[in-house]
Amino acid sequence: MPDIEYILGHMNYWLFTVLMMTGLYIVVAKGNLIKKIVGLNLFQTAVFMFYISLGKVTGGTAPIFPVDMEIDPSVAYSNPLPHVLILTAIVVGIATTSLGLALIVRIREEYETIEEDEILKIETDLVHVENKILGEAMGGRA
Amino acid sequence: MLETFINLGLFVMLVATAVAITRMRRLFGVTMMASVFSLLSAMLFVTLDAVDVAFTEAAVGAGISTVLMLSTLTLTSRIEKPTTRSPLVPLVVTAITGAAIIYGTLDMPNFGDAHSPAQVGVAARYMAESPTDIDIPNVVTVVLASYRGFDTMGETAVVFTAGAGVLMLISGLRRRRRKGDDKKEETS
Amino acid sequence: MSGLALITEVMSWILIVSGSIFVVIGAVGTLRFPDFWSRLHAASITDSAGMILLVAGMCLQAGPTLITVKLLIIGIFLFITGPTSTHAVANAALVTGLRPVEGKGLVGDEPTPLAAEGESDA
Amino acid sequence: MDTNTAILLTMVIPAAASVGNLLLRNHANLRDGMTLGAAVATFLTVLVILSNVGNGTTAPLVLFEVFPGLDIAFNVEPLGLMFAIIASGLWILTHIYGVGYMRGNNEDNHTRFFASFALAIAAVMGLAFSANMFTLFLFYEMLTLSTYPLVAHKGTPEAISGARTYLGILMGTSIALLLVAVIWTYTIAGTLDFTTGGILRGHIAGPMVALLLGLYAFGIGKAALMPFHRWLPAAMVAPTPVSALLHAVAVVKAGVFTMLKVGIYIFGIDFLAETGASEWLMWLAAYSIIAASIVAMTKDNLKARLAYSTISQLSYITLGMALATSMGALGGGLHIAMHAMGKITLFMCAGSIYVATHKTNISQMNGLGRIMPITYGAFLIGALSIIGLPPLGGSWSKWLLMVGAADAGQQVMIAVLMLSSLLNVAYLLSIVGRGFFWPAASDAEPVKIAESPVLVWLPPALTAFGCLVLFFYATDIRDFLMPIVGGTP
Amino acid sequence: MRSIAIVIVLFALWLLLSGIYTTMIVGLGFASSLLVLIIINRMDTRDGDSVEIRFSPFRFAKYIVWLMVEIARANWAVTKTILSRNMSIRQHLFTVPYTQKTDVAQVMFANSITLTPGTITVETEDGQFLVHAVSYSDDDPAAIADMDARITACEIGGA
Amino acid sequence: MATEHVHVARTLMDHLPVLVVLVPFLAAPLTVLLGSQRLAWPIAFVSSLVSFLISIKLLMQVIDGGVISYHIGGWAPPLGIEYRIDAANAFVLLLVSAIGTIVMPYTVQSIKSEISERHHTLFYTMYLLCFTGLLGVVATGDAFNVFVFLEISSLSTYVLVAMGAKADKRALTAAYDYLIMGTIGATFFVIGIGFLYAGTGTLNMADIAAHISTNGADRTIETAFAFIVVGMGLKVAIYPLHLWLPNAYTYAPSAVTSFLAATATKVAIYVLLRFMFSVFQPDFLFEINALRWIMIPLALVAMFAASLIAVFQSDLKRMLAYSSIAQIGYILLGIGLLSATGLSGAIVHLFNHGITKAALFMGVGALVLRSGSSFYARIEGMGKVMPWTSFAIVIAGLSLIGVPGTAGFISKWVLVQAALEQGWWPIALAVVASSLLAIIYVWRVIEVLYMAQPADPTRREAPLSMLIPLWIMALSTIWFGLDTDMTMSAARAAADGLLNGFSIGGTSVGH
Amino acid sequence: MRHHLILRVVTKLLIGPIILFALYVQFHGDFSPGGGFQAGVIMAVAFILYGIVFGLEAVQHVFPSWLVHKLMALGVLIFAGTGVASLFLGYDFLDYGAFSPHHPSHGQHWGILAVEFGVLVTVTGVMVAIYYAFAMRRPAISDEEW
Amino acid sequence: MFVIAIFALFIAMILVLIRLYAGPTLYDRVLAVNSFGTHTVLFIGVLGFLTERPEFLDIALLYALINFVGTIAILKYFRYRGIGDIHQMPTDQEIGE
Ligand code: NA
Ligand code: NA
Repeated sequence: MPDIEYILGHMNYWLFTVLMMTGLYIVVAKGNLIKKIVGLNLFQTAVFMFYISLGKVTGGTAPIFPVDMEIDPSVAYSNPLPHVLILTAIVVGIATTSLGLALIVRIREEYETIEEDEILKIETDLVHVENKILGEAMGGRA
Repeated sequence: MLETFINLGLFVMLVATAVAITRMRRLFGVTMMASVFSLLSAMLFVTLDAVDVAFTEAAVGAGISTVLMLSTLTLTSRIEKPTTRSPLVPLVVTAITGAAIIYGTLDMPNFGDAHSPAQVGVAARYMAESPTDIDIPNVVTVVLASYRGFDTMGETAVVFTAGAGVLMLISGLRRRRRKGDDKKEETS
Repeated sequence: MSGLALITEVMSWILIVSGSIFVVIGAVGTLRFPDFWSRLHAASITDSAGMILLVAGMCLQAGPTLITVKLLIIGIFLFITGPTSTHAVANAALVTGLRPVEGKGLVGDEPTPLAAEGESDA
Repeated sequence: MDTNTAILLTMVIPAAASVGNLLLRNHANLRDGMTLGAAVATFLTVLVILSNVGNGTTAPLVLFEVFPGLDIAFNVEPLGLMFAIIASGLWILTHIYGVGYMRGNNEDNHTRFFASFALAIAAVMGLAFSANMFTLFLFYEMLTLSTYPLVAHKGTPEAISGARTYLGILMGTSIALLLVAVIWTYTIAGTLDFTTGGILRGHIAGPMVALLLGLYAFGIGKAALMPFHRWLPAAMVAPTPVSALLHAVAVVKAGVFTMLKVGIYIFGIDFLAETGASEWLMWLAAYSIIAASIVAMTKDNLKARLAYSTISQLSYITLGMALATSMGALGGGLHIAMHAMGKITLFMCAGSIYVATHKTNISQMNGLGRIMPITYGAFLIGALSIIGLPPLGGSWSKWLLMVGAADAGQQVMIAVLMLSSLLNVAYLLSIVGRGFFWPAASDAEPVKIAESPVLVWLPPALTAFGCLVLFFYATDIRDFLMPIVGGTP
Repeated sequence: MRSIAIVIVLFALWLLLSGIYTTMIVGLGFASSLLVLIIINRMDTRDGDSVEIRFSPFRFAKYIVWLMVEIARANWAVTKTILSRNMSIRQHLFTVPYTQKTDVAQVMFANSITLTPGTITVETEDGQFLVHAVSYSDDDPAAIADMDARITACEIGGA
Repeated sequence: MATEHVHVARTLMDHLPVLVVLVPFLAAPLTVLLGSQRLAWPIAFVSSLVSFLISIKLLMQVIDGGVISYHIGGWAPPLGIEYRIDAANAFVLLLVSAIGTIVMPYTVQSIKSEISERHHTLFYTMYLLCFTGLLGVVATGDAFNVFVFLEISSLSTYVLVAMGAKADKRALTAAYDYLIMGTIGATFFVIGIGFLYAGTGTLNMADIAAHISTNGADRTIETAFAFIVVGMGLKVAIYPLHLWLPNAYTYAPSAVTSFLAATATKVAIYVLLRFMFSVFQPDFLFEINALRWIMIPLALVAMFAASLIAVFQSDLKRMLAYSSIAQIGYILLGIGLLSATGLSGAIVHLFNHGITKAALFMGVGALVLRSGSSFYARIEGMGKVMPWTSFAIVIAGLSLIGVPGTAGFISKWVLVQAALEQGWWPIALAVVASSLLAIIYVWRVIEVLYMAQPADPTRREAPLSMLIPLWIMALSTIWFGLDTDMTMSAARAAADGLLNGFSIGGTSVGH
Repeated sequence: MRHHLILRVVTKLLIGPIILFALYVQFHGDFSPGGGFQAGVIMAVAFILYGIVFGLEAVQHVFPSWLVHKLMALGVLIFAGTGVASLFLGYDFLDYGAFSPHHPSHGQHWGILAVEFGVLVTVTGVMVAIYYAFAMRRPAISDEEW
Repeated sequence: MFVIAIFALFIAMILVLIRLYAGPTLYDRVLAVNSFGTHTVLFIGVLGFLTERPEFLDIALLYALINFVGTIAILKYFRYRGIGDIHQMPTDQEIGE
């Protein structure tokens, strides 16, 4: 029977896991291309939270010293490293998002839909057409 | 205690938002919800002392992302069509992944522990050495721009990649107009 | 605690608590009011009274420091952009054809539909 | 010329000829003349090597070290030298014959044909002089690949399908079985150098020896051991010079050559005898000998019959190795030469008949002997050599094999060899008999000599003569081969 | 003149925000102010709507105080509506003429209307605003006209 | 530390580890800044060539087991980001930079027909970014820095793949799928790094490794392992995480596919190796089990399933894509054998398959240039009209099968040997058996090229700018099948280095 | 044309302070949250706001596409160039100590200032470029769907 | 006192969130998000005081700014169905697709 302190001390991580999985679920389960990107963002943001919570020190404060650099040794500071990593990750995330959205725009222009199911159907039809034309051209040897 | 309460409150709203996003089919609503999600996560970052992250999340998640999403909506579609696929596989995938993460947290020190490996590792050295090495108050800036400046250079390249990529996908590189042909923009 | 400090403390208490109350009321209104147009007005309560009172309360807490200046800058910024945003939303709604129901007709007739997503967008 | 240079030249000259064919593709006479020159040069180079033998051993020629202790390396040893002499010598004849055949039959893609042909010879040369199993494997595969375009030459659906079978079995067995065997050997023995007495002693024992031998025996698909013999008849779709190359000069000989090399230099005859690991192979070879002969009798298509005959004859050589006696191994080695000469004669004759009459089935060939006496005469001599009758070369190798069987105490094998000879008589001499004694299909035309072009009939005549000559030189060859089993010449 | 004023305002804003007064940061602040000025000027030459602020500071301050009181009163009114069991809503769209000369003053009027809960400027047209009221009473136009007059009074050279 | 900064001036040679990445890194924005289509190619080519030369030099420096540690920003690890070059990554650097450089001349003509002209400048920008990203991932000794550079290469890859849309709109959905899968993979990787950080408090790989070997692995570390493997597995296209690959390779422009197929998945495999063997160490039971009972079966499935699918394709490019999945199976198999021989087999196959696939996809690109499609039906009889291209494809195809004398043979040899060393007979047989499938799918191509009449006999051979790179690649598959001195010794050194973790060669050659 | 009077005036009023705020964030990254990236985003947001209210043509006149595209690249080069400079001064790549050998922490200050500026330039350029790219495309939603 | 403010803001946020989810019109959602943004600004301001690090007001200011621009962008989205300017949009041919 794990003690209550342990549970409380780990609750954060578990809650973030729930959030992550909600995002991941959207990515995997939804067929709308935009929504997948949103899901990806949720997933990543939850991961960011998880990271940031790794750096939190109880009773600590943001890792910014006083401007005059008179550092009070009794003040606890939270860990700056996860913040740095996540700043980078956020930037990577928005970069990915913008590319993904640009791709979606082009997909919509070419396919006239942004639903995965419909795209799949269009592509399957395309393959059938290809096979028909090229199969005949190969004269049965294809 | 208050912190726990705030975290929990924010978390409840985060989950509610996430679930709403899952269920909503109006993509505009999804965009709005995503924006709120970002606001909430930024608040959480502030409570977790990650002010720089909160700052960035605000600018990116609520700002740029929303503008981009709206732009995309105008160029694509506004409504998600209902899907016929079974949610079983995604559920299994997420359940396994989630279980794996939770498994991984079991041996982790309690949240906020000042003596966890993450706090006593290299981060402690940043806090101790940066005042003499670099002498800048914001340790996040110090680590970002100097100790791990190379990461940030890579990050800049990622941004550049995204910019050039978007240009390549839906626009094009533009050259300075020459005198005289004001009307027609030359593309390269 | 000096008299002035006490007055400041009490004043900021009053301001912040009342600001908090207005924030909640604005939100309640946003939820309770029957249609978009009326909700707009409810939301302005947060933008105006809630914001002003809270910022003022924090200013008193901060005293004559740069923090107060920054709070005031935020306050002024919100003071300008708040109504502008509200106007923008209202204008968009009007232009795209969401007309308010004139007169008293709405009162109590229709409970706010907290119905499922996607019923009556636009 | 020093031996190592010569070894290199035996590979470089045909390879260069192959490239030269491509470059001279628009000048047919120049191209064919150049190739002939290359064939002669190759042959002479091999003779140089032969003349160098006994001048003291030279260090092997190492081109690359591929893995530690594993080089692409070449050296001279009797079996390989003999194989090189046969192959390069017969290349000259096959080339002359090929030029005549291709022109006489108006085949397409001469350049590709001769280029591949030359490349195949280069591969055979490399194979013959390989100093280790690794190098041999390399050239073994190169031979498969370079002969594939020859088999598929006609480009008809049957040709493509036949070529698929050819490639599928040869490459499939070599990669799936032979490669595993080779790597296994390397893993346990740490070397793949061909060493008199073998390299496996002390590294492997018990049933695993038989298993390894099995991987080799079936992996060497070119030896056409049943049940991996299907490629040979399938490859009959190729033009006849190709069949001559495949069945007499290059491919099948490469197979049995490899088989002998493995038996002699990897396992070692004595090691095989001690462990008895090759006994099952002996029985399988015996089965192959008989079964293939019986199948041959049922074939009406001349080339198919010859193909099954080849399968049968190849198993003689495998049998020689599997007997695990010195005499058996020598007999096997000798049979490479004897069968090469005999079978190439038969194939070239078959091609000659085809060029002259466009007939492929034996049942259509009644009375042709009277029209094409030289061709049929050569065929008769070749057939007799295959059967093993004196005074033809084939008799010696059969004799040695029987001695080997006796040494091994396998009397049954003697019986098998004799039975096989009887079957040979049945399916080979019947062709000659039809040619000379049966009435022609249409008696309307008067009988007059109508031989194929001289370039087509001359080579088989020469090889038939060769069969005769070999009878008198067989002992020399045997002595020459003696070192492979540790004896002195 | 205008440019100098803009730089001064911006630089002042910088100093207020900054809190760090080293030579470098202040210098960067000044440089930043100049850069912003350049950008603003580029924008002005492009769109031609440069913002002119012409208020009498004293009257403006007086107006702001008045506005605060109005906001408080209006908030109270809407609050009562929200909290009442039976929300007394009487929505109405009506036009309000404005009398200010400068754009800024007009916007100040429009935003003042919006800031006071209960009324929102929905659309700006030539000479008049379209205003939405949630609990419309017949006194509203008059109250708004009063506001209009007060703002116009703030304008230098106004009525 | 601190104020008394003892400084020894560095020479240019000391900076090679960072310059190998930095040169193309600078070149990418330069192409955009200059905005000149005429200058883009020369800049790209020269910078990748410089990178290539540097990586040769680096490999020579480290091949004896020496390790170069370069402290970016002057901060000693774990404080700063370290570039750490040993035999393993010097070898991969060489592969990536070589392919990147050789494909470069090829792109000129290839993209003319496949990418609209207004994107040509940006194409080189993206190509350079992808190149830089891959090199950066390989060179770094910092776990999080891997992620950053991985994303540079991934993002540029998505765009490059999408550029195939001019020919076939499916390039767009292929790129999108790749983006989604790739981002999930990267995020998993980040989660893994997070767990590692939570468990060890550092991001420097050597430091993490030291921490793990001192303190052992708890559940946090195990989970980190799982997420890093799965995350990288997505990028590697480990079966069944390969779903993005076939379409991406098929619909991307040929030059892009040539480059990516030879480098991108290989780099991901390198990262996988680096984490499995250097950061985590395989003496941990969980890792052994994961390798033995998960990775080997998956590798076997990939080898057979993907090969079988490849057999039934009717589009050359797609066939090669499936073959890549199968070949990745070989590499994983080598890794899963957990021996020096197996690992060196995996590493050498990583290289050999890289050059082989580069040659094949370049050949396909040349065919597409002239026939407009890589469908078998469209390239029938091309052996007659494009003999040089076709023959190069044949040579590389033989290497794909693993015919002796080609590079592919060498790697299969080592893999089989590794399996036999451990007495794992079925695995040895599986390797050769799946080669048989390779014979089938390669031979179909050869038949298509040679055994039919060309649809249009007036077609010309591909331009020299494509043929020369193609033949360099094709001949190198033969060269590295005969002279294995460089590849095998590097692979062995790399394998030894990986297996010994960061413990050996701690002395730095650089400074 | 009184449409958007409020937006135009408010935007005009705020755009200067917003850009100034961006620069403030940029140059106070050492002391408070934010830095080059955040400043770049805010800067871009200012131009996006201007573009939304005054139109794409107006904003592209103020901040032309070609310049935006060059800035994207320039920022990366500034960042990497800072490292190259330290490299040529005989220090490790990105070792800012090179810029003030006798007082490394001063060198650090200069180096950080320089690289953050590079980030600002790139981020501003990229964000604006992305906005332009999206805004210039023709909407695809049909009236029925709207 | 700040605790009260935090509580109040939380309650308000939840209420607004419900409105955001419920809609029913798009404009209700915009309104809700805008309102939520204001709450966020105030929340961060208050939190700064609560944790005695009020210099983080910069974040609040940024939020206010982003919230404003976001709302304007939405307006543009509704009015013109595009973030750019529809009258000046080049045709696809001009872009050169
Ligand atoms: Na109002
Ligand atoms: Na900062």
